[in-house]
Amino acid sequence: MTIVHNRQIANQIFEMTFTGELVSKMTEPGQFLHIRVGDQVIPLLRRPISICDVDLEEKRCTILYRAEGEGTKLLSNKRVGDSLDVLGPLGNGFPLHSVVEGETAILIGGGIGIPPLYYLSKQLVQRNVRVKHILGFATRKDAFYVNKFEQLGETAVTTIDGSLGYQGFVTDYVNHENPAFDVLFTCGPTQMMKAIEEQMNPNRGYYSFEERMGCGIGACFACVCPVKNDSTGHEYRKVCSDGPVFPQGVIQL
Amino acid sequence: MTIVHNRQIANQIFEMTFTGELVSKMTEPGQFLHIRVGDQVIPLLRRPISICDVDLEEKRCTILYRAEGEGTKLLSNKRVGDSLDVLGPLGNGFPLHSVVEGETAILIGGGIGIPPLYYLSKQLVQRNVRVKHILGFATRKDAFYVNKFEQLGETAVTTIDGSLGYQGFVTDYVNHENPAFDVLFTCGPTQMMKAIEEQMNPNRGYYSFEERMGCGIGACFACVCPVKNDSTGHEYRKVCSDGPVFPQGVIQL
Amino acid sequence: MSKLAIQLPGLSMKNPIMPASGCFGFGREFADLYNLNQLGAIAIKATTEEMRFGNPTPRVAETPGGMLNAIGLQNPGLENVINKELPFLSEYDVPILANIAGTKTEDYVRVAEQVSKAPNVTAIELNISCPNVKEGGISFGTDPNIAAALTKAVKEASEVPVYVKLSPNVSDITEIAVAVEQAGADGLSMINTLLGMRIDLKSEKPVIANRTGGLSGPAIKPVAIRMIYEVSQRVSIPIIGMGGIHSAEDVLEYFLAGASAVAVGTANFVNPYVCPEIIEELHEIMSEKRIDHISDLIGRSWKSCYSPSLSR
Amino acid sequence: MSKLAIQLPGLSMKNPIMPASGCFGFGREFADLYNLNQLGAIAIKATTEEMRFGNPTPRVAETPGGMLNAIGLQNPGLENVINKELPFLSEYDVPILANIAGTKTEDYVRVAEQVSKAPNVTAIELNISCPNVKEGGISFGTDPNIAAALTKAVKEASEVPVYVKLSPNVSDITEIAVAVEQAGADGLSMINTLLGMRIDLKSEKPVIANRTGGLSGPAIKPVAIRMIYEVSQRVSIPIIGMGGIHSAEDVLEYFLAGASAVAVGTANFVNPYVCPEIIEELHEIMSEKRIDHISDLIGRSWKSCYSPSLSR
Ligand SMILES: Cc1cc2nc3c(=O)[nH]c(=O)nc-3n(C[C@H](O)[C@H](O)[C@H](O)COP(=O)(O)OP(=O)(O)OC[C@H]3O[C@@H](n4cnc5c(N)ncnc54)[C@H](O)[C@@H]3O)c2cc1C
Ligand SMILES: Cc1cc2nc3c(=O)[nH]c(=O)nc-3n(C[C@H](O)[C@H](O)[C@H](O)COP(=O)(O)OP(=O)(O)OC[C@H]3O[C@@H](n4cnc5c(N)ncnc54)[C@H](O)[C@@H]3O)c2cc1C
Ligand SMILES: Cc1cc2nc3c(=O)[nH]c(=O)nc-3n(C[C@H](O)[C@H](O)[C@H](O)COP(=O)(O)O)c2cc1C
Ligand SMILES: Cc1cc2nc3c(=O)[nH]c(=O)nc-3n(C[C@H](O)[C@H](O)[C@H](O)COP(=O)(O)O)c2cc1C
Ligand code: FES
Ligand code: FES
Repeated sequence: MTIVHNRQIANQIFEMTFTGELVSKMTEPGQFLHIRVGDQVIPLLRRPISICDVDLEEKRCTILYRAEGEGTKLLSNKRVGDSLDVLGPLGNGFPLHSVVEGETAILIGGGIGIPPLYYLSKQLVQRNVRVKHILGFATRKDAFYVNKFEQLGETAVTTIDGSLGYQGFVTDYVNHENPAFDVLFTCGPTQMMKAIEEQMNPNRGYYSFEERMGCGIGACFACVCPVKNDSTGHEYRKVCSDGPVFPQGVIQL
Repeated sequence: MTIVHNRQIANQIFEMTFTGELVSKMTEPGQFLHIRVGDQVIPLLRRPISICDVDLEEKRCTILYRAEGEGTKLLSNKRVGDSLDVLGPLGNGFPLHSVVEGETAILIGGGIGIPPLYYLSKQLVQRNVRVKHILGFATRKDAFYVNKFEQLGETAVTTIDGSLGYQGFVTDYVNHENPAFDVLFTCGPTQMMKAIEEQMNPNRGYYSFEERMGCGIGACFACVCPVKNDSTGHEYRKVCSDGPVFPQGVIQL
Repeated sequence: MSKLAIQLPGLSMKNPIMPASGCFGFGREFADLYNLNQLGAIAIKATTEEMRFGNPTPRVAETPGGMLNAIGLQNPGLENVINKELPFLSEYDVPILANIAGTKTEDYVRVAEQVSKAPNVTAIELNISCPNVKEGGISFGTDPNIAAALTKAVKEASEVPVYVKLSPNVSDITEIAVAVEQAGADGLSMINTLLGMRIDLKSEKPVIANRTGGLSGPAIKPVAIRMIYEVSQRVSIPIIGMGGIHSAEDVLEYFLAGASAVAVGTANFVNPYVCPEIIEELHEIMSEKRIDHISDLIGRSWKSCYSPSLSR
Repeated sequence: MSKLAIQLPGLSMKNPIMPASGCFGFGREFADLYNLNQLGAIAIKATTEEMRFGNPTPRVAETPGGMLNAIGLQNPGLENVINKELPFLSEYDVPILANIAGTKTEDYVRVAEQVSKAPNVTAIELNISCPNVKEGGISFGTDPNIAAALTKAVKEASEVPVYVKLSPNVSDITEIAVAVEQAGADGLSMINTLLGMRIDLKSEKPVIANRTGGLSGPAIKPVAIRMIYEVSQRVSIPIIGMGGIHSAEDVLEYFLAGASAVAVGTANFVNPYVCPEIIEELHEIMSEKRIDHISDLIGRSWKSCYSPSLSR
């Protein structure tokens, strides 16, 4: 893959677009890419990053990432024209068929959990699903893609310090506004998703999980999480290959 | 230091020029630089590379290196404008005062031992010392800087396969031509320098040594070599801080 | 092809490259990426008698030039391995090295007995060195007498040759190696991971939930090379070498040190195609350097009489 | 300043950073680069009774994220150290940790006796773990009884506190640590290098003339952290931590694991200004994270009752 652009769009948040044949396989929102950030064995492991947007015709894929640790910082130093070693698309994304034309999907994202919801929202809109977005950030400086989401549908923004939109967490907003919806799609910190589940307890809900990964393809058992209400104590799912998106009730939040 | 250019000039051989304040200290031919080739801890150690040419006014230094191993290959990927982490100049170079105006210095270099002789030759010529060069390469493809040396003085080239200049080793040439000289300066494989010493047994001779280094400044005892005819068995010199250039008879070749 | 073929007890290998246990699952995921028939052998994930869930997450952490893992021997259990995983692999013409683990000698014996009967299991890798299981496991790997007794028991139970996988976390690995050779081991696997830890500066706690984990990857290669160099001079059974192999050149270094075959672990996470790529690279190097057969290189760093071939 | 000051037996340190033994010579070269008074302490190169030439070259080799060395304890000998090297260092207001080595107990005892009388030697670092000397050396580091006996003998001979420098090449480092503590050690230095090897593909021989060498650098940090985490919970004497420290963050990780001070070795070769740079960085972090004193962090990864401060 060849990098087309790589620029900062918010506090620590970068937007990178790259192009290559592999992009034609990136049709499912919520899937992720396993990216090698350097040429050497430091950093050794790939970084899992969600697909944020895809232009299938131009064979371009966009990702958003927070340059915080060693690997993502290296990623932020890449220049236009550099090649990028990408494995994927991996895992199972948000099931588009879980919602039908005319229904309302609510998409709730927190911080760097927001990117996969953008590609999801675009595809839902294409299928004539009504979308509502609730996007939670720490502060105005951390916010990104708000306009882009607004172009797709109703968008509420919350910030912890109130510097943009509603003051509080996304859950405070939900508590207060009690928005109507048919299906829930969410991605963000586990604490957030747990609170959302308890509060909204949807019939149809899909949650995107994060876990530290080794292989990213299901072979190493690094990314397992226990199944909800499992009496045997043995049941698990792999975030990388069974997820990262799981339906309501499968994983212990 | 900022890289001004970095280009291939012969088989595996690169010429790099960089600029920076440090250059003003690089006045002694035969000294070396300890260069960090990457930003990460792989490769961990610095690489010792000789000063090949210096423009004190423009604060530019040129080095020639063979991109063979991991570190020198990384060096060859650096681009114009990149910064370079350089420690030095280090060690003790060729003593210019060992030869006076009107005398003849013979400079014999083998392969990647040739670079420091260029800066030496330039300075000798400035002091009105007559210089003769004998440069040994494997083949024509490996040869570099022949014209540049020719501009400074009489220059003989030898190649093992005879594809350029005299066919054979520099020692074969010396054997055959028996060139007259007052002082010998040499840098190259130890085998070559050993043969030269035995053959020419000069009154005044200076040899530049290579040894694997840790610190490059004399602190770690990595680069020691035993002293010639030492009866105690304890005597040594450090190539990095006592050398890399030693007078005739000090080091066991 | 034949320049790379290696015959070891139970392992008739097209080439000396196998994925290392625990880094390849039971092959299914990689079978989607390339034809497993290219591999010299496959070392499957450690199998225990009962299904195990393993340790809590996070189970992996990155370190300079390496990684820590504390999977905790998660596996579907002997029955599932025999009925589901091994039959899948039997579609391929590749010998299987079944890595087995347990808590007590009897556990090991039962697993060895059963798994060695599977038609495509041609050898057992006795994991006496897993650092991530609290009971048993590690002590089997540090005491020569206990290691020897276990080896003997498993040898008696197994219908196929037994390779003992040694722990590097010991004062003198040659002592253990000699003890298990005398107890009947058909080969050795070296090395398992070094015990390590990383602490997260934010939480002020170990990154890995299990606290300590096994260090693998390029960082440990010099330790593995040293141990194989030492052990191969002391035993006459073959050694499967592993630890940080990422390239064909790494493979050659292992052979020169004294290995007769190698396993590639962590590198599969960095590049899932690494095994077939190394095999291809090896073929090229064999011709380039005009090496007659890769087995010519075994132990050549310490064997005194030889003509250097790699430098040609 | 006082946020970083650390008081350890014999070592009254302005800050917890010292260069590690063998990576700083006797300080002369670095004194040309910066003012040594900035350092918390200095661990000097191992001193033996007689002058030693050490091993043949090559003595160093690079490995992924680390390096191997087999200097072989080259040093100018006790007399020169006392008469030439230590007087040079006495110009500075920095406590000196004198690393001592030998072949037999008596060697160690004589060196300890003499060197501990030097006015600026405020503590001894008993090197029972050098992997690069054939006789003695290493076996002192692997047997708890021998280690304890040596510690006792040196303690009796020394006029200053004694830190025992432990080898990581052991099955159970806590056992040795506890043994030397009971024998009277005032502190521990952990860790010395891991034994490793690299083989050159051209010559087909070990890169290092001595064949094996000691592995240092970032690659070994996870092993050191794990060992300090384990040992600090078992002993009550302070630990000087080392292995791959390159940054102030590495220092914090060592403190959280259980170290009370740290030594920086290999990093001095990568960046000769690394020690003063780390010290400055530490000052900044202390204020940034509002840590009252760096000693608050000691062992916090395993101490159960605390309020995390680094995440503030
Ligand atoms: C399915 C999935 C999708 C993701 N999508 C995105 C995205 O679109 N944008 C984005 O910025 N981040 C995303 N993340 C999180 C991202 O993977 C981590 O932030 C990133 O790996 C951290 O790497 P680093 O080099 O910054 O940190 P380091 O601290 O250097 O990382 C060290 C190791 O820990 C792992 N690690 C650290 N934090 C996390 C984490 N939160 N989750 C998983 N592994 C972690 C790294 O992968 C690496 O192996 C996603 C994670 C998962 C599992
Ligand atoms: C005083 C001095 C001056 C030198 N001047 C030049 C020069 O002007 N141009 C040039 O091309 N080369 C020069 N060399 C040799 C150069 O240092 C090595 O070729 C280079 O370090 C190899 O690095 P690598 O990354 O290619 O190899 P790698 O194999 O990756 O190196 C691994 C390690 O071995 C060391 N090493 C490998 N070969 C040598 C060697 N021949 N000498 C010393 N250390 C070595 C490296 O520094 C590194 O620490 C000089 C060496 C010395 C000692
Ligand atoms: C994630 C992971 C899981 C592992 N699981 C096992 C295992 O189940 N049994 C075993 O014997 N070794 C296991 N190992 C050790 C490897 O087989 C191998 O010995 C070690 O990782 C060194 O090789 P490498 O550096 O190429 O990874 C595991 C290693 C990793 C990284
Ligand atoms: C070149 C070199 C020489 C060393 N010499 C000694 C020594 O004389 N005595 C000693 O106790 N440790 C010696 N060591 C070990 C270091 O003091 C330190 O314990 C080890 O290198 C780990 O730290 P590091 O990774 O920061 O280098 C030496 C290390 C290196 C790299
Ligand atoms: S990351 Fe390896 S199984 Fe999921
Ligand atoms: S390289 Fe350290 S003393 Fe010369």
